[in-house]
Amino acid sequence: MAGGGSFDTFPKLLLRNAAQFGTRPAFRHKDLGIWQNWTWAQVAEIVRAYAAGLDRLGLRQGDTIAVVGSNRPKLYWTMMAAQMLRAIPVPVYSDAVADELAFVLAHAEAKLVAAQDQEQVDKVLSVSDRLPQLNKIVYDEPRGLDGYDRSGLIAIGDIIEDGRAALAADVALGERIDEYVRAGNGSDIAVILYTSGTTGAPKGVMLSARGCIDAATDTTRFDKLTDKDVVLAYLPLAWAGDHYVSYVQGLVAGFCMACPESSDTIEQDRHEIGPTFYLAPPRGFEAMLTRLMVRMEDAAPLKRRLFNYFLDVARRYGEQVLTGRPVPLSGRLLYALGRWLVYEPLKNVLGLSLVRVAYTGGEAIGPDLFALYRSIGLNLKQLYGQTEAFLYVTCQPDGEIYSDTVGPAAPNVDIRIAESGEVQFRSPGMFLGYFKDQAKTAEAMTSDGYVRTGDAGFFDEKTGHLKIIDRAKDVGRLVDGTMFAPKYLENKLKFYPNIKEAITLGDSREFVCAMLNIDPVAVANWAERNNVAYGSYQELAGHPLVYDMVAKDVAAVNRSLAGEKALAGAQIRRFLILHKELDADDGELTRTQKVRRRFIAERYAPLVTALYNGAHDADISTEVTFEDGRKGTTAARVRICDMQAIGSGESLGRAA
Amino acid sequence: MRAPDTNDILLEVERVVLSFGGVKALRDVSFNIRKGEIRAIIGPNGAGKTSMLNVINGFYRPNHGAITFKGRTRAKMQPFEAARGGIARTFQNVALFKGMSALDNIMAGRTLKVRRGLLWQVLRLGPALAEEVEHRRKVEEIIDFLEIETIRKVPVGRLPYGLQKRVELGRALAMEPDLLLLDEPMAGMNLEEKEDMSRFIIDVNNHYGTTIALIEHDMAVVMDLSDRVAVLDHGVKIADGTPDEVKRSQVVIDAYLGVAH
Amino acid sequence: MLYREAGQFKTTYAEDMAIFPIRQDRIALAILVGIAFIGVPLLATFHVWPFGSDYLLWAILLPFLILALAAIGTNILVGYCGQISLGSGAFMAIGAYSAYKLATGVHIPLASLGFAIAIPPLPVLASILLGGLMSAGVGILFGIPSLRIKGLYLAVATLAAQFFFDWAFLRLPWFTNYAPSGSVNAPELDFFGVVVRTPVERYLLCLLFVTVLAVLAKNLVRGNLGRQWMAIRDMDIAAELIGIRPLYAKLTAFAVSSFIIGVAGALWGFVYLGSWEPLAFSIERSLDLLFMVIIGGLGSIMGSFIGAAFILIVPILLNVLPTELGLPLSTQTITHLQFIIFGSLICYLLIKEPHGFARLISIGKEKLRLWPFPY
Amino acid sequence: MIAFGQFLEVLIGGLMSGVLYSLVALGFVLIFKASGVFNYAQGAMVLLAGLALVRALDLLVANGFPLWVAVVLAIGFAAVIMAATAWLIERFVIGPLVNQDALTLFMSTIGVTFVIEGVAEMIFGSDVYPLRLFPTDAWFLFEGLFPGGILVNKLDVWGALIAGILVGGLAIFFQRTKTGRALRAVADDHLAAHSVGIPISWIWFVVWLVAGLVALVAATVWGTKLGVQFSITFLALKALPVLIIGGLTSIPGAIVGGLIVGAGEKIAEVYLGPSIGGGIEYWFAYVLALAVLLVRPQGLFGERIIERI
Repeated sequence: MAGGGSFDTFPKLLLRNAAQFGTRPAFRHKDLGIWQNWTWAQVAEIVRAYAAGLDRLGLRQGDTIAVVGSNRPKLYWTMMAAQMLRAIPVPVYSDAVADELAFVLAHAEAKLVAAQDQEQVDKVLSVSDRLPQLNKIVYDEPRGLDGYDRSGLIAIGDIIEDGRAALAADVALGERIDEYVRAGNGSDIAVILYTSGTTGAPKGVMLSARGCIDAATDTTRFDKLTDKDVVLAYLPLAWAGDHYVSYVQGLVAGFCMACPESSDTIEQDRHEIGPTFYLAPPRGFEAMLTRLMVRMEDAAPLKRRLFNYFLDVARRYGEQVLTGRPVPLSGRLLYALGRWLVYEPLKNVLGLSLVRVAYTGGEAIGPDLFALYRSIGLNLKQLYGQTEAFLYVTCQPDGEIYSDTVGPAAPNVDIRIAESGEVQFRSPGMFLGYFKDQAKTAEAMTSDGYVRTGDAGFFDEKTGHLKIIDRAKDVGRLVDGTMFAPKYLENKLKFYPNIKEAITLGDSREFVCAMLNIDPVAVANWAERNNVAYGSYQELAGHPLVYDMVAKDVAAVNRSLAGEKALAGAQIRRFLILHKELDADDGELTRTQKVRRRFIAERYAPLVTALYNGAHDADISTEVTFEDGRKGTTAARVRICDMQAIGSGESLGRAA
Repeated sequence: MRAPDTNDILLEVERVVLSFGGVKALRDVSFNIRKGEIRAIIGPNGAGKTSMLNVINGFYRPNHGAITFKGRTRAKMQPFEAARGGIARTFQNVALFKGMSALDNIMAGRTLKVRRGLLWQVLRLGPALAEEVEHRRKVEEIIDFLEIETIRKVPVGRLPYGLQKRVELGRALAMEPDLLLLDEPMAGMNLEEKEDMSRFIIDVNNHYGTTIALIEHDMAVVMDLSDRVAVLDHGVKIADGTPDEVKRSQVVIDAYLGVAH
Repeated sequence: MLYREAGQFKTTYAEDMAIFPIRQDRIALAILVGIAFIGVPLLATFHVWPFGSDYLLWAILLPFLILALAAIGTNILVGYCGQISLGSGAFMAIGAYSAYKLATGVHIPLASLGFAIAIPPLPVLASILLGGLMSAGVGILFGIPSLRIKGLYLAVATLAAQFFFDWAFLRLPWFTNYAPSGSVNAPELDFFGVVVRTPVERYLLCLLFVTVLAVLAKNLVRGNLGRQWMAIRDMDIAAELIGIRPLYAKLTAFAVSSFIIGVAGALWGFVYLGSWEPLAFSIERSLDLLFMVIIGGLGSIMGSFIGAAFILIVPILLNVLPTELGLPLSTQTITHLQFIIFGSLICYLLIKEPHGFARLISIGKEKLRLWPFPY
Repeated sequence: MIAFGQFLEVLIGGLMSGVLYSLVALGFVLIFKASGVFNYAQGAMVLLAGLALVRALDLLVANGFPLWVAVVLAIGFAAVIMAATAWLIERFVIGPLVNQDALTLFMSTIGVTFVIEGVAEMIFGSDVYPLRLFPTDAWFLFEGLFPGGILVNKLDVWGALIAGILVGGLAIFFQRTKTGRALRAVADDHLAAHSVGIPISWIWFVVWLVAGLVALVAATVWGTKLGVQFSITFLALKALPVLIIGGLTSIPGAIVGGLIVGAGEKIAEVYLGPSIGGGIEYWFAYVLALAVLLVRPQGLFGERIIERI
């Protein structure tokens, strides 16, 4: 198994791999119907020629070259070639609109842009007047570019050819390039990753070669990644996730990065290539599962019943069987059968059969979803990371998997929880600062050199794992000083299928209350099964049985909270079910379907007051916008339900 | 690049007359096609457009008149000879090989380029396999060019009409023709498909430098596509020139008003 | 379900165009071949069940192999090139008799010219292959009409071949070396000193022929020539316009098809029957072969095997099953039942699944690959 | 003179047996004209009709029915059988295969052939059943002209007569009756027929029925000549070359083709046969057809086939 070792820059690693794994595949790309291959030796040669070519285009040490497009070997090579010249690659999100692109290119002072295809080239050209320092665009796919003015455009292929020729022609050039490589050292800025700033303009996170390599060395050891592994490089180039998993780990471990044919063939390509290491955000796994279920809907009834039956078996015994905990023989047999009939075929269709390690992270993942994937034998784990840390802050080791934690500190990462409850860390991969932005950098760092994550969290005693509960700025306190993390509670609530949306209140109040939206689909099904009659959403939402059912969910949430010392005090004491669905048209949700907590608090002020003045119901009339845009008002009497707080001891009692 | 060379005639049609029994399909039609241009032959339904194509690629033998292709004049010519000469075509109502996959259909288009004979193919070793692979590579480029990767191995019978037309175009391109005849390439397509097809036609002309002759009854489609347009009506050429000239020509307008559209 | 293909990807076109691109299939095939070449002979030599007697070899496996080969030949013409043929039997006969003549020495007295062409007896292998070539030659001859006439008309042309050669081998004593009974005896099967006698040896011999020819045939049909044939079959006009010469495409199809059928015929006579009469290759044989390809699957090499197996097994089942059930049927009834079953099956398949059992199998396979999903 | 007399005798004999071919060929033509189906099963239908007829007849006679009653009933029975067959074929084979290419249809009729033969022999038995509907003794004509005169088989004359009547009947059927005209419409263009509002399935049933009845007629003559037996199907197969020669779509073609084949093979047999081992009849018709195909693919009376794209 390879590691970073004494190699402190990527060009050096590349040469190392060329020497060590010369004939092993470095890149694959589904193109022209088959998986085109490049061995490490070939890549090293190509990249050297490419570097020579770029050098002749005037790319110098310290210059920046933007890389915009989807995952293509030539674009990864662009980064390698740039790094070989001690220049700095700046990957950019390929779906960025022209303005964002313009901002990043300008801010990064990109001298060259490597664009994947006509679409990206057009985008760059459309803003080129705002980019005085830009001197050339290099592109991968020539399709459709025949008609373009050639002066500012060069095909990457041509550059490589030109470089090759030049290297052949003059030895000095070759020596100069090798000299660059030799001279390069770990403190060089390896890459600048622009974080798609949710707040304000994107910030360019500068990462040092040494940092990247050390971080990756640790994690490849942690997950025992070797040159035999394969990843599907399908995540956005500009995202730390892809840059880390595919590019950096690839170079460090010397494994193969496989690039899909196109964004809409990923499923097929994943199935063909069969990656052994896989990273996807929760919604990725969610989407995968939904598509499966949809397909399964059309299956023959018998098959469908079989499928669901064995998924239940998996839910019941899977985790235990796989972690070798005691399971009744019948369970084992059923699971074995299920593995043959359903689980393995399922993984096969998903192309996850060969996955040894899969990670998810970035946001909280639904426990059911998480459990399901694990129960069919996928080694899915959670990590908590940040671009500033160059990804890993914490990650779950094999055998210590919990759906609600993100695991202990990653190797050589040092984490602390500030007074404010904010998670702060120091890590090998941690960034050097934001490009051309001292102020922001200062904000992001503590005086003693820790990075502020901006997330609130705590270490769970039982597991010793970190739990991220919310953005630090959203975390409030009850009057008694207990920490109150709305998002955390709301997520816990929303993981129950009956609850679609939840708004929790509690900051500087005596106790926590919740306003809930039932999930019309799920609850309607339930109503049908238990023949509960109802006329309207409002009626359904107000139905006593629905209240009872939801109350059970809330109680469950409280119970889980009781287990967590830090939050035991922040259990939900009262809740109500809103008489109408929260709706973007009424400004209650953002267009991206996020609840706008403050707005709602004002809009439903009467309910809020009722929640806290102990009333058992409250009248509310709100203006609503109908499908056709007409406005009207709905009036309703909303019932409020009281909950029992659960003491931690008792909770354990019940949990057992 | 699209640069029709005015004095470089690829195909010359001279005073062609074609009749089935009593019916005159073409009456004394003459026109030419220049290297590298996109040439449109338009006209109302039943104007004799398809007959014209059939004459050009030797499926029908004209009763009078001559066809001069690449400087060689031929009165009679077998269809496969036309193909050999470098004339490819697509059909108004797709004429694909229903029992074969999209890939095989396009591979079949390579027939003329196949060098190794039966005995080599039987063994499918060394040179034969190498050649087969080489053809496959060329075909894959076309597949990539026409953006039909995902349906590569689907039997064409199962494909929607629009895609079938694309596969058929691919099959024609696989012949690496000098002259590509398109028989109503946009017939029965929705607007989006039409736009795609136009894009492909222009790309083919740009990228491969193929000379293209296409026939359409829908004027609008061809106008922004073609360099020159000839108009047929009831087997007679009633106009010939740049799209604008043709658009303005009164005869043409009448001819089109004459038929319901 | 059985197909776990994740991680099987193609890095070269050669791999992608392989006959069995899926690993699981290759394994299955390897096992099958293993059984056929090693398992069966072993069992047979030691008379282990079900090879206690030679019945299985003689009555089933041997004819199966040879007819499968003939079916492949028929399929190339009918299934791949779309040229209907009712004369396959005749081409088997041509193969058989030519091989016989060559193996026993040819003597053509040309009295008028005052001398005679005489070819000394040739070795068996040469005779069989040349028999195939002879049949190919005649195939081309009778294929020529196919350039002017389409499907149905061609059927009659092939019928002409069938009846003409039935007659010729029956009435022209030269072919039977003037044997009074009109039946002929195959020469000793001597392959370069190796003499094939026992059922097992005969079985292996045929297996070898079938395997080799099947592979070669597969190569053809998945190569350019095969595509030309299918193009002619699916839409001959379009085929011509992409530069396919009907003459070449059709005649090659006739030649290749007749060659394979001819070799099959020679094997049928030499290896299976040993001694035979023209009736062995009558029109029923032709129809049988046609049925094999329709039932097995038009345009599928594998289908040819399935079809042959089916056509052979049904009568046997009709024999065995009722007897087992204690109500034996008269031989006539069996033939009639057989007729009805085949006939109705043909109609059913032509209506429901024109590509025969082969297609049904491949559909089933797709289901397994996607299991548990419908698509 | 003797030679000529003999020739004449051979010729007439040939023409007469040619009539028999024509009888079967007519069935083919009818079906092909109307549904474009090349009906391999025609021979089998003759066999079926014959078996039904002869078996019913024997049964009735055995049960003491007067001969003429028995004959009428038996023919009626056979006709019913043919009607049923026609319906079954249309319903279960040709109907579902509508708009399939000619080859598929052809192969399906081969399937039908097997089913019919199987069923027919299963029900009615598979021996040779002599049928006596027509006199089989011979006339000797022109005894004045030729020594010994010219032998003419009465049955053949009957056959010729019946064939004549049949053709006449068909002609009327096609010209006069509504269904007949409909059939012609269908033959020309299926869609057209649709638009005239005639249910295709009905048309086709009628076609197959008529073909079946023609087969029945053929069976009466053939059965009398050879006895009803399986080999009839092979003789019936000769109708194929007859068609090719006459032209697939032409009723007169079928007749003339039949005569040519009949006369041709007899003459060939008598004059060439001995020199090359005899039995030429077996293939003569087919080879002749092949020759015609090469020279004139559409046959003597067939319409020219023009391809359009």
